Amino acid sequence: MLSAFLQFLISGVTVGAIYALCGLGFSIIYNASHVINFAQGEFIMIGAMTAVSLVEAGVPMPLAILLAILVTMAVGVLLEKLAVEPARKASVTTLIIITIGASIFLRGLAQEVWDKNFHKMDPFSGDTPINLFGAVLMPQTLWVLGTALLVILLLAWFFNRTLEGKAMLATSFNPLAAQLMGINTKRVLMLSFGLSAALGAVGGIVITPITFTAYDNGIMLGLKGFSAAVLGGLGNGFGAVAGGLIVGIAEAMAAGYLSSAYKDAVAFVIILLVLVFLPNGLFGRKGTERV
Amino acid sequence: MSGLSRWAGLGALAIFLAALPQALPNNYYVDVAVLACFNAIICVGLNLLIGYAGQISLGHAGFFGLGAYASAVLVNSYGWPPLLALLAGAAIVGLMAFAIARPVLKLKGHYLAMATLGIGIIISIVINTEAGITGGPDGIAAGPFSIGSFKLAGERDWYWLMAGLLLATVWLATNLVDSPVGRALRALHGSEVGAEVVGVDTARYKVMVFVVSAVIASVAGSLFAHYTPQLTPTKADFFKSIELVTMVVFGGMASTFGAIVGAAFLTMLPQVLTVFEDYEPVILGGIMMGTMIFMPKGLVPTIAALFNRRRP
Amino acid sequence: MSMQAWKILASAAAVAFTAAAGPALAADPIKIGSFLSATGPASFLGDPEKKVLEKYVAEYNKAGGVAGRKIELVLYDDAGAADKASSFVKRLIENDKVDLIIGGSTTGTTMAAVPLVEAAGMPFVSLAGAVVIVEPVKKWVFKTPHTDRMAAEKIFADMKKKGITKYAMISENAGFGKSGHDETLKVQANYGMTLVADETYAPKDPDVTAQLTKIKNTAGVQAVINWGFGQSPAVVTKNYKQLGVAAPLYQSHGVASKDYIKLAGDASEGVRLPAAGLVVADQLPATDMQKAVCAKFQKEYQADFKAEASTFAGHAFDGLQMALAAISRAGSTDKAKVRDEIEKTSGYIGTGGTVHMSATDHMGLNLSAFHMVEIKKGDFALSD
Amino acid sequence: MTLLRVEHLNKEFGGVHAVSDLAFTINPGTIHSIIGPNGAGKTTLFNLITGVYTPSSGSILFNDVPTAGKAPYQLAEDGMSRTFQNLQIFFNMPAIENVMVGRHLHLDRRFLPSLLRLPGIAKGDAQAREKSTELMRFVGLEAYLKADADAMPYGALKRLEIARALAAEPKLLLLDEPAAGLNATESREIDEVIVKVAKSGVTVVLVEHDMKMVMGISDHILVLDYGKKLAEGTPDQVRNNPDVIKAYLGGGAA
Repeated sequence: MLSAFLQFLISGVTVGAIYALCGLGFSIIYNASHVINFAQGEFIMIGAMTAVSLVEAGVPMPLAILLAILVTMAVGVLLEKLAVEPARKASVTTLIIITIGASIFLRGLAQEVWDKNFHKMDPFSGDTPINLFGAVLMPQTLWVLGTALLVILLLAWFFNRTLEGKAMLATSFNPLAAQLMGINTKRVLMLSFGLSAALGAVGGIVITPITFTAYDNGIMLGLKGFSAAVLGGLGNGFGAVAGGLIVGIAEAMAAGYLSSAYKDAVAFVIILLVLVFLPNGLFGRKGTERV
Repeated sequence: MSGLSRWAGLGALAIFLAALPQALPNNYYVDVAVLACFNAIICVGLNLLIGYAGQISLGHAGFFGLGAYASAVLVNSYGWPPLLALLAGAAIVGLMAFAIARPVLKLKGHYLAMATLGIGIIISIVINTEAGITGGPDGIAAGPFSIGSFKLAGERDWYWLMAGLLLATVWLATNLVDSPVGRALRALHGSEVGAEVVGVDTARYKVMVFVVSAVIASVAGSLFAHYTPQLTPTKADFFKSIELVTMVVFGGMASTFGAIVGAAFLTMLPQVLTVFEDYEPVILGGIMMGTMIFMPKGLVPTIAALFNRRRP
Repeated sequence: MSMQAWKILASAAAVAFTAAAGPALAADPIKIGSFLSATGPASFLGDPEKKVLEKYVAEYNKAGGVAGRKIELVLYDDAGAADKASSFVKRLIENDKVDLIIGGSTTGTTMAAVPLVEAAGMPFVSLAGAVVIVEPVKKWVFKTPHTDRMAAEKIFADMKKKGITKYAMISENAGFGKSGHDETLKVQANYGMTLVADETYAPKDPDVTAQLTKIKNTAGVQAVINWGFGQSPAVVTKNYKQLGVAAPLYQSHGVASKDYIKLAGDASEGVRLPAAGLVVADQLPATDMQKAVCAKFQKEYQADFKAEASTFAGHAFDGLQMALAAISRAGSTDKAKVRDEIEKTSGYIGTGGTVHMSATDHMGLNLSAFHMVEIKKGDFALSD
Repeated sequence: MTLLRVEHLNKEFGGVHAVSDLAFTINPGTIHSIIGPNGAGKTTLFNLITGVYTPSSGSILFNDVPTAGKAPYQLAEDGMSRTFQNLQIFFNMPAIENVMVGRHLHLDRRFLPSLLRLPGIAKGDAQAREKSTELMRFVGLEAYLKADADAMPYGALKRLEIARALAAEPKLLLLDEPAAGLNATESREIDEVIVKVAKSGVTVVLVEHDMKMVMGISDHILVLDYGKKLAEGTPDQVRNNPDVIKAYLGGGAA
């Protein structure tokens, strides 16, 4: 049953690539601020819903995508300015509640701006399946994978080669020292929200031809994205992608060989086991406590 | 909190709880008050873990759900007396929490959040899937709560039971917080290594508080199973967990009375917000964000600080 | 801090409770209470139901109300949560003092209401599907939609005609899917059917090819049934087409709306499903009494909401019509009388079929209420 | 008889030898100082002794019992207590309760009696509060008896840690830079506190940069450089050791 195995794998990679893209957004904000933004899923939804509604209104796809990314970025920056920035000194738990509040708010807003229906988007390059040794692969999966790959490369370049990126990393390690070095940490934080919102939007748009979209689609994607980012190790883009793929493949294999009802549970058991042995995720920085 | 002010707080709470039913025009209001008591009891327990010991749990609804389903299943399908089922549920949840606590509570911050979230989700998947036992997504009815021939019926009966239990839980929780055990919990929140070097076995205390808060949630769950006409898996899911944490943070972490206020406020809020119909989520989210931005320490500590400042 | 805590608690409670109490209302109008899953995972059901109730109550009032009395609708959104539903039902009964309740988009929320309405003696028309709502018969509880068991029977009857005996099932791991799955198993023996593969998926799963691959690789699968609603049946349908599974795909009445065809696109060609007359109203023979009712409802709905009415919208319409007719016949809002009149509903022609209720049947629909439809060229085509 | 014996102690962090092949002993009832330039491994050594870090190799014996495998709280039970260079204050608690946590090992800390607040618990707490008040006065914090820890200045917090460590009634007290960030007057006050503590029979190990303090109160001094022992002896022996002079004044001055 090689072809079945291959099909499970492809299914897992498809789903995993979706989770990976969602997880990357968490990583960026974490890198800049050590904040986990539970409204990240809503960025994904807003990007997708904006793009879909623009396309439905007759805007050409590339322009619709660009506009959707810009709209989502604006939402991200606004969220940072109005909700996160004023509460920078609050505890981690308080910030979690603020971003959860933001996610409820944005979802409620989306339900009013748009509607409660599901929406679709056409695949970027047709929907003729590609046959691989008896298993089929949809072209859109390649788009998702390619986007994830491109995003990692861009992020690696951004964080290692550009001043902005290095400033972001520095801010995450030690905000005070970064500020003393002349880094505008407020700007860095804003940039990180804008960037991860943009990334969420890109992810949301690329996956919509596979998943459809609706005002409440961000919940599940945000949850799985968070799982992917934590499994891979927070703040590590490569880790988020690896984490996403592992979760996706674990789910597909569990559905294929164990029980489809328990596939999500299997994924979470794997995450738990990994965390028990690697408390900072697969590729997370091991923080030595200085005492 | 000194001994005197603790008794004053308990007394005030007791008077409030005793007087409240007079102000409630009909059983619907009593129902909301009962639900607030349920949430308050869980939150007082959860606050020991999150507020005092500084360990987040995004999976506590799982323990609430386990307790609830243990009762519903044992009473409904196996004919156990409700009280025995409640104790069995608490024992099962306590053992389970004990077994997972040590490895899980080694994790910190967002990793701990992820792990507890995962545990909660796994529990809710099991409840949802094992329909033969749990009734699946459509739920199960546990029937009324009875001890011997005494049957608890009607919202007002339930109110007195839950108000009494809330008072007892608050008494126990404040006792614990204001003891060497409670100081150890607060200390490990402040600095784990700082607590260790003066002899606090931080791992043991983390396990202990985790089990205590899980058992409180389980007992509340067991009773809830009898109170609700139909117990469904949504009571054990991720959203319920988030709601519980929100109540704790909203009311004020490391404040037992804050947990009660948070639970009461957020239980009532959706009932009030129904007038906004479809705009309810926007307003609920807005209130959550606004409160946490302007009162990052939560309602009760912030307002208490305000009062203290005004006092000469 | 204790005194402060006490003050805060007291004032918060006072504010919230006065706000919740709202202004006192005159008892003059007929008060219809409703709790629907207008948001949340079942908003697919509750949202159109809410629109329909609000629209038609307004229209009745424009036309002077029922029996000379205006109708007041008190509607709450339970977001699909059973405990919220039970709170709202208590609120409707105890606080709003409604005369009758229409609502309960899902089986879970309906079942949370059942003990409460039974205890209070409140006529209740449910809009949810499962058989347990009316079997065994509960004195005060009625329902308008067809049951999932009927849908399963309709599918099996169709399969039998085609000579199919072995089938596979893929169902959503949530209320509707689970209940449909279980009812299917209960009636399969009556039609001589054997289940050979049984898979599930979680709501909002982006891809189900793993489960479908397993079904595809199971020997002897002659047809596949999918139980679910919302976006997931569209995902199933797309993946089904991608994998090139040869066996025919049956969907449930849960997807009987144009949205499904729009989402699944070409992949939905050839999918068969049981559906109420509403979705194929224009294709019904002129002799079918349902034709005119459905066409009118469809037209009015589309005029207001710029979208095609789903069968769920129709359930709410039917529930409201039957309830108001019963009140009108009873000549009052006396709960016992209204209940008796609802039970006497006979020959009501609604979007879901012709209803004949009785003391032993609180739904009053039979299999003839369902039509087998096939999706052809992006539209539902009658295929009985 | 020795209270603490360190033998062939090594600690590596990813290839960096923070402590290498270190051996020394500490006798009871003395003030023992550990000095050395920044990065010499002093704090790492403290963390190894108190069980916060696990040695890469070598052994530490406390009261002639190996400490290997013991967690910090177990070593605290055995009679060790310490302060930190990077403050480990419980900022979420009042100052007095910080010190009361130090009494942890001397109080009834069983779960059920605490939950029910049996009379014994209340009595123990009252005594702990009294004792902690006394200790805060002893280290010069009488002004902060009612303060919250997060409202106290740095110098006061350093003393608060000392009071907390003393509350545990240790046999061995390890103080990591107790005078850092203090002005001259405050330093002298800390001096006196340390001497008083030592006189009461507690063995004190001190990491400190304030040479005036170190030379003034130490019975014995250990000099570390790059994780290795550079010299050891009485203040006079160390002061005149050519290696020490070279390390402290730089090669050119020799």
